[in-house]
Amino acid sequence: MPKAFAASPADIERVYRAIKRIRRVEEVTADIYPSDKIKSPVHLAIGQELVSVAVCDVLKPGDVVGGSYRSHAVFLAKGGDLNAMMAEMYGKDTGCCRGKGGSMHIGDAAVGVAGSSAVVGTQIPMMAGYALALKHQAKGGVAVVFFGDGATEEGCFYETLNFAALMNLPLLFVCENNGYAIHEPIAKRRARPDALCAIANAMGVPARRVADGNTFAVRDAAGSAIERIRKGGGPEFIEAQVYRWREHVGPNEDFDQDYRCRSEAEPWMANDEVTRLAALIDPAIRAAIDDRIEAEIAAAVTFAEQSPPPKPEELHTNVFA
Amino acid sequence: MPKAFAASPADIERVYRAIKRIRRVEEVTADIYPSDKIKSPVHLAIGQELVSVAVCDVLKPGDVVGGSYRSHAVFLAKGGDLNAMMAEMYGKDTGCCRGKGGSMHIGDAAVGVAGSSAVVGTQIPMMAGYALALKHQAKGGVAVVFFGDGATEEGCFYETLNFAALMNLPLLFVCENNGYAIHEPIAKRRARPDALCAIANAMGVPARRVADGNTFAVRDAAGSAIERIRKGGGPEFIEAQVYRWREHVGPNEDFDQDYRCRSEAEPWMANDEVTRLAALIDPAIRAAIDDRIEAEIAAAVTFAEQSPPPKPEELHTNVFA
Amino acid sequence: MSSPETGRQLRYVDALCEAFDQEMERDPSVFVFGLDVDDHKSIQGSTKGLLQKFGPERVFTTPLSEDAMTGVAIGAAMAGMRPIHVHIRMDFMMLAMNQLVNIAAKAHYMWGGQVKVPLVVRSMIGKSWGQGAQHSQGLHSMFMHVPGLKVVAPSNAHDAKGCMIAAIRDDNPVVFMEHRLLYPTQSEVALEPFTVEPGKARICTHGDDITIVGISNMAQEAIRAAELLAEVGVHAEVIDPIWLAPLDIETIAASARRTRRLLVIDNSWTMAGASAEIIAGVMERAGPQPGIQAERMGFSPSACPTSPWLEELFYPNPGTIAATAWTMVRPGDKPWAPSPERTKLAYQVQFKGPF
Amino acid sequence: MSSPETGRQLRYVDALCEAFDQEMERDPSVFVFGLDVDDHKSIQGSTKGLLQKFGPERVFTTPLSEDAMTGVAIGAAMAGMRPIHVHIRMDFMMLAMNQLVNIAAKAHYMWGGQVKVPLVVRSMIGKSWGQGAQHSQGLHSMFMHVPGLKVVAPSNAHDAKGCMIAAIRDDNPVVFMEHRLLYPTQSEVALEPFTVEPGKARICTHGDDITIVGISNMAQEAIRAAELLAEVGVHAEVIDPIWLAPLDIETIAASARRTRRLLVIDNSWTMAGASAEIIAGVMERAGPQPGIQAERMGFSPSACPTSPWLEELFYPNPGTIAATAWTMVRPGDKPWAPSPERTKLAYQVQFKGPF
Ligand SMILES: Cc1ncc(C[n+]2csc(CCOP(=O)(O)OP(=O)(O)O)c2C)c(N)n1
Ligand SMILES: Cc1ncc(C[n+]2csc(CCOP(=O)(O)OP(=O)(O)O)c2C)c(N)n1
Ligand SMILES: [Mg+2]
Ligand SMILES: [Mg+2]
Repeated sequence: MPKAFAASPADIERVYRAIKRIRRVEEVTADIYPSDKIKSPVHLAIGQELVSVAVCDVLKPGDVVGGSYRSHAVFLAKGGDLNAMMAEMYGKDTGCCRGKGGSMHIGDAAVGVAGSSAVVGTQIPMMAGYALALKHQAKGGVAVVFFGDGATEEGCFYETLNFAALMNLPLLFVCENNGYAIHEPIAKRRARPDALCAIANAMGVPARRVADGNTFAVRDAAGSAIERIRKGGGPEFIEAQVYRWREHVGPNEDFDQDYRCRSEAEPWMANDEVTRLAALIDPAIRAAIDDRIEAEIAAAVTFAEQSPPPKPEELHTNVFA
Repeated sequence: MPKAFAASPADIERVYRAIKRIRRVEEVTADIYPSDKIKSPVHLAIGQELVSVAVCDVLKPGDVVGGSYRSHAVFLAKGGDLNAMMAEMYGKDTGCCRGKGGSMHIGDAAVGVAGSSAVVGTQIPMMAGYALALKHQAKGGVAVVFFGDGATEEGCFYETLNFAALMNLPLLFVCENNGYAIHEPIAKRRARPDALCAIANAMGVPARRVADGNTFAVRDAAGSAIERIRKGGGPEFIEAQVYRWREHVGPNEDFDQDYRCRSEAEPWMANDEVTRLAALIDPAIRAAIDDRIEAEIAAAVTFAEQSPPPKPEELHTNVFA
Repeated sequence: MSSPETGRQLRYVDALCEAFDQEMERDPSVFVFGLDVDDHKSIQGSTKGLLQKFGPERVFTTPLSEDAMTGVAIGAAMAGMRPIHVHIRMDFMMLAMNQLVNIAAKAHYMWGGQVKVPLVVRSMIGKSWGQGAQHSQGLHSMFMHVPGLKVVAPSNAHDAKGCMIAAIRDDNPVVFMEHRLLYPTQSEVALEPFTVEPGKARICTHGDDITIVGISNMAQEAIRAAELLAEVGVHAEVIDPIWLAPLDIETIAASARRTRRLLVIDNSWTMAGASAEIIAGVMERAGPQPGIQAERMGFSPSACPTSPWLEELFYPNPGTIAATAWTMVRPGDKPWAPSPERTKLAYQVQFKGPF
Repeated sequence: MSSPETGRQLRYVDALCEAFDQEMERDPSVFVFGLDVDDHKSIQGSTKGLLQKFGPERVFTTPLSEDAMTGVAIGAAMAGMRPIHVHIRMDFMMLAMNQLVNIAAKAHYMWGGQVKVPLVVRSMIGKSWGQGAQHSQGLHSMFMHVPGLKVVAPSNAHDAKGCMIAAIRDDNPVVFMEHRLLYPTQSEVALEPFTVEPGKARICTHGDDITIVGISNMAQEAIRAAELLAEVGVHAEVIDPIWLAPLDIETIAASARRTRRLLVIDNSWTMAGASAEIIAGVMERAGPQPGIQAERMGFSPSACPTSPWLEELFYPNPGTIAATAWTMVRPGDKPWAPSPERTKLAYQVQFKGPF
């Protein structure tokens, strides 16, 4: 059982709202998907929402986050515009990338969501670049980079750890370790699957692992790390163990496939943070939160569906700034 | 003072001969250099010869070694043909690469010296590929990759550590840590300059550091590592601290330059293995060894000078196999 | 597909898989590795059954470490094995550039012929369904540029098998470019192992009015365009170069010298690309006479957008190819384009998940 | 060098350094980083004094991590800074391809214009003294191929300064290609900051017999060839494109239309390279008439050998350029080449350590 963290009812409600909202966006996306209205590969965050929410909950508006193709949760948790995200998946002109990026490349610069990238690991040094700029600006801003366990196998991950430590960058590394890269379990990819923190430490980046999927445990770890980073303490690393409930890409479950079985997922589903946090909130308040979420999502879907497609000449804009 | 290792007189003579021979090849190369007969950048191994010699002393003919642009020592220690190396530096047709590679790209496949590479770090995964092939062949062959401290900053280094450990490859990583990449000291490049072994260990590759520049200490470490590797124990890592006596590239000393001072070199020069080992050998025997070395080198220089240049049509051969 | 056939129809993806199977059977030094080659999706089926048949020593996934894995492949090749290294998207090969350009391409030469690098690097070009900027690139021209690399881009199942077998048997590094949309397409493929060797282009349709060269999937689009053109009396000679390096420029030049019109359709951008090479190569050979008119089509000069409305405009298609050819052949006439309905019929089935 | 000048002569390397100095002074968001930019050799002197003047926050070396450092540069650029990332050899940029091709080139587009990447990536082409296969490549065509990147290759001190200032002020990623042998060459360079903007080629010598385009250092070699040709009555129009992307193909096409002969000399291989682009671009624009004869010269299609006897043959030089041009202009006459002694006088001083 997760240990209890000091969290006020307001904290719990806020965090619940954020997680539930992402969960529902993902579920609605999955529901719409068979209609072929969303013409974009989708890598859903269902089961993993808690990490983005926990980390973004301790960030300030001037902080910047960046992630992978699996960034719906990061985008929404940091305050990215839901309408714009939904429209982006629909390929509409009102999308956050004007229909040029799709689900894998969402970003919302206005609220500090750097564009996400579909080449694994690429966002890691990129966010170190943001951190370098924030350091130069010297206003206490922090950059946070989210990535999967698979991304830690790319050379740029280690290179960035070293550089961030060397330059004392205000950068928080957040590894969402769901144990898989597509269908390959980490044990087939890493000699020491449990050594991510040891590696980060050896590289000079203090590391901490949160294994139990508890939102407030992640939030605690992130909160203290961010505090130290903001004070100039240099980069830190958090490994958060999570589980991906749906297939790697696409709307469905895939426990009938050959590579993992439902029993592996069940403990995670049983400890689902949406359910757990919901139970901690007064039912009436919770219902109000839920209703607002549903209304907001329904409006976003309507917005996306009714938005115009990009004009043909948009093909040629934004090639050069 | 280096601790004493069990080494027979024969061991000492053999090792002395190998180190002294490389030292003299390098010194002669440096002497010839101002004549412009050697038309190739040279990265001399003076001061670092002991590592190649110590490691190659415990290898078998079927083992394969590979290194960087600074590979004269590795080449010679593994049994590469001196005439062919000298001719290669002269750009002659009789060179080990037929004049197409120069000092930075020497190799002698016949004796297990894989071609060396001038793009830092590239040889590391390449030698893991050799190790993979040796593993498939299952004849107990081992691959050894030599590289500098700078090379450990390239992503491929970490990627290869993980892969080698994951696949249990018969691969020995040998880092010749001379504290510099060109003129940049390691402290400007690494958050934790002393953590190379910790990193390798965290990646799943058992690591050991030899800090005192003692040939037999390195030989001991390599010997036991190679023995374990040959038995299927998987990759290991040795960090050998050394010092580069000459400039990064070229024949001269460079203590008058802006980046390091002679006092840093002096302890290393005082503990020079050529001098130390020489003192352990009967003077008459030593003189005979030295004479043979001089004769061999003189013959190699003559060979290089008298060899014909490549024919013009050689420009177009070997583009495709 | 002009070749001695058995009548057996096979899909492109199965033809690839058959090539691996037969070559691995023949030569124990051949192995297949790369991200996800051994999972249940088996690279869209192209490596299906290989793990079961040849075991995890010869069919294995890797960490996400394209740079080092390329080096591993090169080293293993130098040591006498014949690796097939797989990337599910060509875009990811950008991580392998250092090893491919600086080592694989140069090893045989710079080490004076001491070593060979019999390596196949497979990759797929993605298209449609919002694959977007980073999952859709055809980057073959970068590899064509570098001496020491061979590059091949088969456009049909027959060539997929024959080129793959040739690539595996080749003693040089071969960049093997597949196209996701070609995977389900069928053609006649002999059961016995056969090779489609480097350096010979294929004339797919004969015609005197214009020479159209199509690269990779664009060979298929060009054939469809030729059908549309034939309906209005324009006869196009469609040439599929198959191998891009070495490139059979003579066959193309001979055709263009005759038709005096050369339209090259690439599955990539035109700028400093394969289509530029083909036009330059033809012009150098043809000389100033007979006066050949040359044009290129390819990706729009932008990143690939995900929105289907824009993506549609990003690629040449049978309709736009036919319209361009028409104007080249009948410059005096008013422009023509096949009707949208007719064009649609000529279209390729578009890909839509699983991604 | 045609430009409003002060008469002040400056070396290429100093012109670059002056550009950094002036731009860093002007704009505090500009910084210079990359391996060895801050050591006493200061990238052959091109970053000399910057550390002392602007401090280690804005002038710093890095770990040997080209891939991540490129990502860092991109991220910093998106965040509003103007990084200048330095590679001492263009060959090492192969490690940066993933970030440059998949992120830098596409960021502005794929994120819908939300971000800009005002980044300069400097690199040097090495030549002579056995630099060999891995220290001599000109890989500009790979970058030209990718929309979203700008590419520039100044051939003289004036353009080095003007292009560098333009590159630094550009809101897009610019691949800035220098040539080691150009570093000591002098030309008139104004003291005040000025720009040599993208998209305008320079006509270096006027002539009616043949158009010779020279890229990077080959612009200089072409000018020397033109001098040799003038001595035998052949008048070449030498054009330096300066910027390769965007490329001022119109200026080249106009010249070639007039001279009806186009010889393009690249500082790289010809296959699918910049020289192919220039010929294809001219042919597309010129149409089948007036019938232009086109040829390319560049690196021999091999890796660069280190042996001086072979290296000499690897590169085009004023002698071989002049001889080729002669045959194009006087196809009926017997071949001519400048005497070896005369050619030698026209040669560039070759580089010889320090490496
Ligand atoms: C450089 C690169 N290699 C391969 C891929 C194909 N690919 C897409 S997602 C993925 C798995 C990544 O796993 P992880 O980082 O753990 O993220 P997760 O999907 O589990 O969130 C792979 C291999 C890619 N997009 N980029
Ligand atoms: C990928 C790459 N980046 C940069 C360089 C330039 N360079 C040549 S040698 C060197 C230093 C390497 O240092 P180290 O690995 O410690 O080897 P050492 O020279 O000390 O033996 C550098 C940066 C290169 N050759 N390759
Ligand atoms: Mg994962
Ligand atoms: Mg070193």
